Amino acid sequence: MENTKIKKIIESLIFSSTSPISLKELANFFSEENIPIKIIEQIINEIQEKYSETGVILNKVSTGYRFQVSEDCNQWVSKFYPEKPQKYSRALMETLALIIYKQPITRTEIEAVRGVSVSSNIIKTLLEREWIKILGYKDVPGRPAIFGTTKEFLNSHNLVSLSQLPKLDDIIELTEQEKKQLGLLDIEENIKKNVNSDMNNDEEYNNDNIH
Amino acid sequence: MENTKIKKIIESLIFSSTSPISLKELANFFSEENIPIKIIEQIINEIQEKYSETGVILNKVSTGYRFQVSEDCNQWVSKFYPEKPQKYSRALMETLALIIYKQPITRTEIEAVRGVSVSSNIIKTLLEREWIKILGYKDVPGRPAIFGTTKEFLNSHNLVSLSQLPKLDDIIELTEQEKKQLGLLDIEENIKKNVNSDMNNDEEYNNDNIH
Amino acid sequence: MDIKSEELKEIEKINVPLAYVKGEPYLNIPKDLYLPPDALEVVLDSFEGPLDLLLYLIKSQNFDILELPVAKITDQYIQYIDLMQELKLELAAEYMLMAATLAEIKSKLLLPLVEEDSLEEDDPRAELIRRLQEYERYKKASLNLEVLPRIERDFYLPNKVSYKAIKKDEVYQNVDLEKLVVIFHKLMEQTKFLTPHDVKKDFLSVREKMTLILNLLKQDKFVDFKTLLDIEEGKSGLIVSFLAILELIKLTLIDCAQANQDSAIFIKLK
Repeated sequence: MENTKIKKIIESLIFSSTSPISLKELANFFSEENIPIKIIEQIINEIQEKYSETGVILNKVSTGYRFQVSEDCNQWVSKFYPEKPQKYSRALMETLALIIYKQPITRTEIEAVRGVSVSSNIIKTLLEREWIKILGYKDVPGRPAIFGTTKEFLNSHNLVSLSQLPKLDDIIELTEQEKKQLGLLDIEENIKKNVNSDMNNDEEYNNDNIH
Repeated sequence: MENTKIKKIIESLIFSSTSPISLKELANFFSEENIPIKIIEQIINEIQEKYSETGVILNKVSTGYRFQVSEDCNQWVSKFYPEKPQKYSRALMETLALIIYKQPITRTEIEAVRGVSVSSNIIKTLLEREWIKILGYKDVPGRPAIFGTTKEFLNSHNLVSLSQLPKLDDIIELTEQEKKQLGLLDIEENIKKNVNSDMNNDEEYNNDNIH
Repeated sequence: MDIKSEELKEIEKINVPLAYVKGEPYLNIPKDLYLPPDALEVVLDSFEGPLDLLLYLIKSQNFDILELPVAKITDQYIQYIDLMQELKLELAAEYMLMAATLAEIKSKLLLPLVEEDSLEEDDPRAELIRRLQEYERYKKASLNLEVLPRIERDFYLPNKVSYKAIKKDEVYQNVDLEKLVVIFHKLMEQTKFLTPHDVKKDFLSVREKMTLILNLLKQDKFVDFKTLLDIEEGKSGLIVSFLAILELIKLTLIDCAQANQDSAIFIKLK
C-alpha cells in the first residue's frame, strides 16, 4: 500500500474515533497489509507536520493520538459555543488533588486530610467524569473503595503521564526521619509507583489491599 | 484578520461542532470582525480543496458544512470498528439443531417438532451460510426438500465429524438417580437456567429474524 | 493561560475577597467580626472546613504555621464559631470538633512544660501543625490543578467525524454447539418426541452417514452399494453405513436395485 493511502486512512481513523488511537492499535490494524510500525510512526509524524498550521493539530496523549483544536483557535471555538464549561468547586478540586497525589486512597483518608466530610456528589461527579475510578476495596471493616486516577483524567488535561503534574510543594523542610514519621515518604512512594505503572501502560494499581 | 487565520478558525469550528455549520452561522460569528460572507465562502472553497486529498473531506449537507470520512476510507474505518457479534435467534438455533440431529429432515418435519412454521428466512440464511444444503427431495406429494448439514458447517465449527458434537446421549439416557450420582443434574440445572435466561433476554420464541 | 496564573496568584495572596456584599468586596473578616448575615453564609461557604478556616486565620495575620499562636487563633476561631451559631447557620460538626481541639491544646499549653523547645514531640500543637501543613500542601496542589489546561474549558477536541459504515465480507459467527444440544434436547422433551428407542449410541453417526450417502448419490446417478461401504471404517463403521442405507430406504429417499441375485446392488436417489 502506498504511503499516501496509509496516511489518508490513518487520518480518517483518528478523525472518526471518539477516543485516542495508539500506535499499537494502528500497527495491529495494518498488520494484514504488512506495514511495519516504523512506517506508521513516520506517517504519523508527517500528519503532525501537515496539520501543524491548521485549525486542528495531531496530539499525543496517554492513550494514543488524537486531533485537537489548535492552541490559537481554542478561544474562538469557546466563543462559538455559548454554553460555559462546568466549574468545579474547591471541595471537588481538593478531593481530586488528594486522589492524584495520594492514590490509592480511600474516602476516609481524604476526609482525614481535609478535615471535613467528602460529599458523595463529589465522588460521583469525579467517577462520572471518569477522572477517577475505584481501584478496589480495602480489606478493612466496611470495605471502603480505594480511588485512583484514570487515563481519561490525563487525556482531559493534555497530559501523557502523572509525572508531568506540578510537584507537591515541599513547604516544610523535614528530615527523612520526620517525613517517615509523618507518612510523607509514602506519598512520594505512591506517586512514584503510580507514575511508573502508568508509564508501563498498566491497567490497575497493584496493592496488597486491593482485591 | 488574515485569511489564513480565518481559515484555521473555520476549520476548528466545523471540526468541533456536533452538527453541520451553515455559511450564515459563520457569517454571524465573524460579523464583529467585519468579514464579508464572500470571503467566508471563498475560504470554505479553499478548505474543501485543501482536504480533497485527505482522509476526511468537507461536505455540504442541507444544514451546512461538515467533515466526513472520505469515500475511499469508509471501508477502512468500517473495518476498524468491529461489528457487534451476531446473535442467533432461538428459532434459527432450533431449526439448525433439528437439521443436525435428525438429518435428513424436511421442513415439515422440523415444523412438526417445533410446533410452529419455519420461516423461509431461516432456511435461506442457513443455506446461504452453507451450513445446510438440500440433499434431495422426498418422494411424497409436494416433493419437499430434504436438508442436511454440510462439510462447511463442520469446518467452520472446527469439527471433523458430527460425532464430535457434544453428546446428547449422556444427558438423556441416564436415569435421574444415575444423573444425580454423576452430578449431572446440577449441570442440567445450570444449562436449563442458561437456556431460560437466554429465552428471557433473547428474542421471542417465534421471532424468526436473525439480526 | 496568563489570566489563570494571575488568578492563582491572587488566591495564594489570600487577599482575595471572601465575599462581595452589595458589590463591596470583603477582604478580611472584620476585627469585630461583624458581617451581614447573608454574607457570612457566603464566607462560610468559601472555607473548605475548619483546617481551611484556621489556615486563613493564620495567614491573614502573617503568622508562621510552625509558630502556631494557639491562644490568639483559638480565640478568633471560637469567636467566629460563636457568631455563626448566633446567626443560626448550620455548622458542620467538624468546626465544633476543631474548636474543642484548639481549646484542649490551649489548656495544655497553659500547663508548665518541663522543656520549652518549640516543636518537641510532646508539643500539644504538633499534630495540629502537621495537619495544617499537610492540608496546605494539597490545597496548593488543587490550585495548581485549576490552572492546568482542561478539556472543554481551555482546549477542545474535534467532534467525531462521521463515516459511512460499509458492510464487511460477512464472517459468520459460529453457533454455540453446547447450546445446540440443549436446545435439541428441550425440543424433544417438549414434543414428547423422545423415546428411548430414538436415541441410540450410533444415533448421530447413522444420521451423518445418511447425509453422506445422499451427497454421494447426488453426484453420481447410480452407485454401487459396495462403494458405500468402507472397509477402513471397521465393523462398527460398516454397520453404521448399512443402517444408514436401510434407514434411507425406509424413508423412501433412495431406491435399491439388483438385476439378479448375484449381481451388484445399485443405489440411486429416488
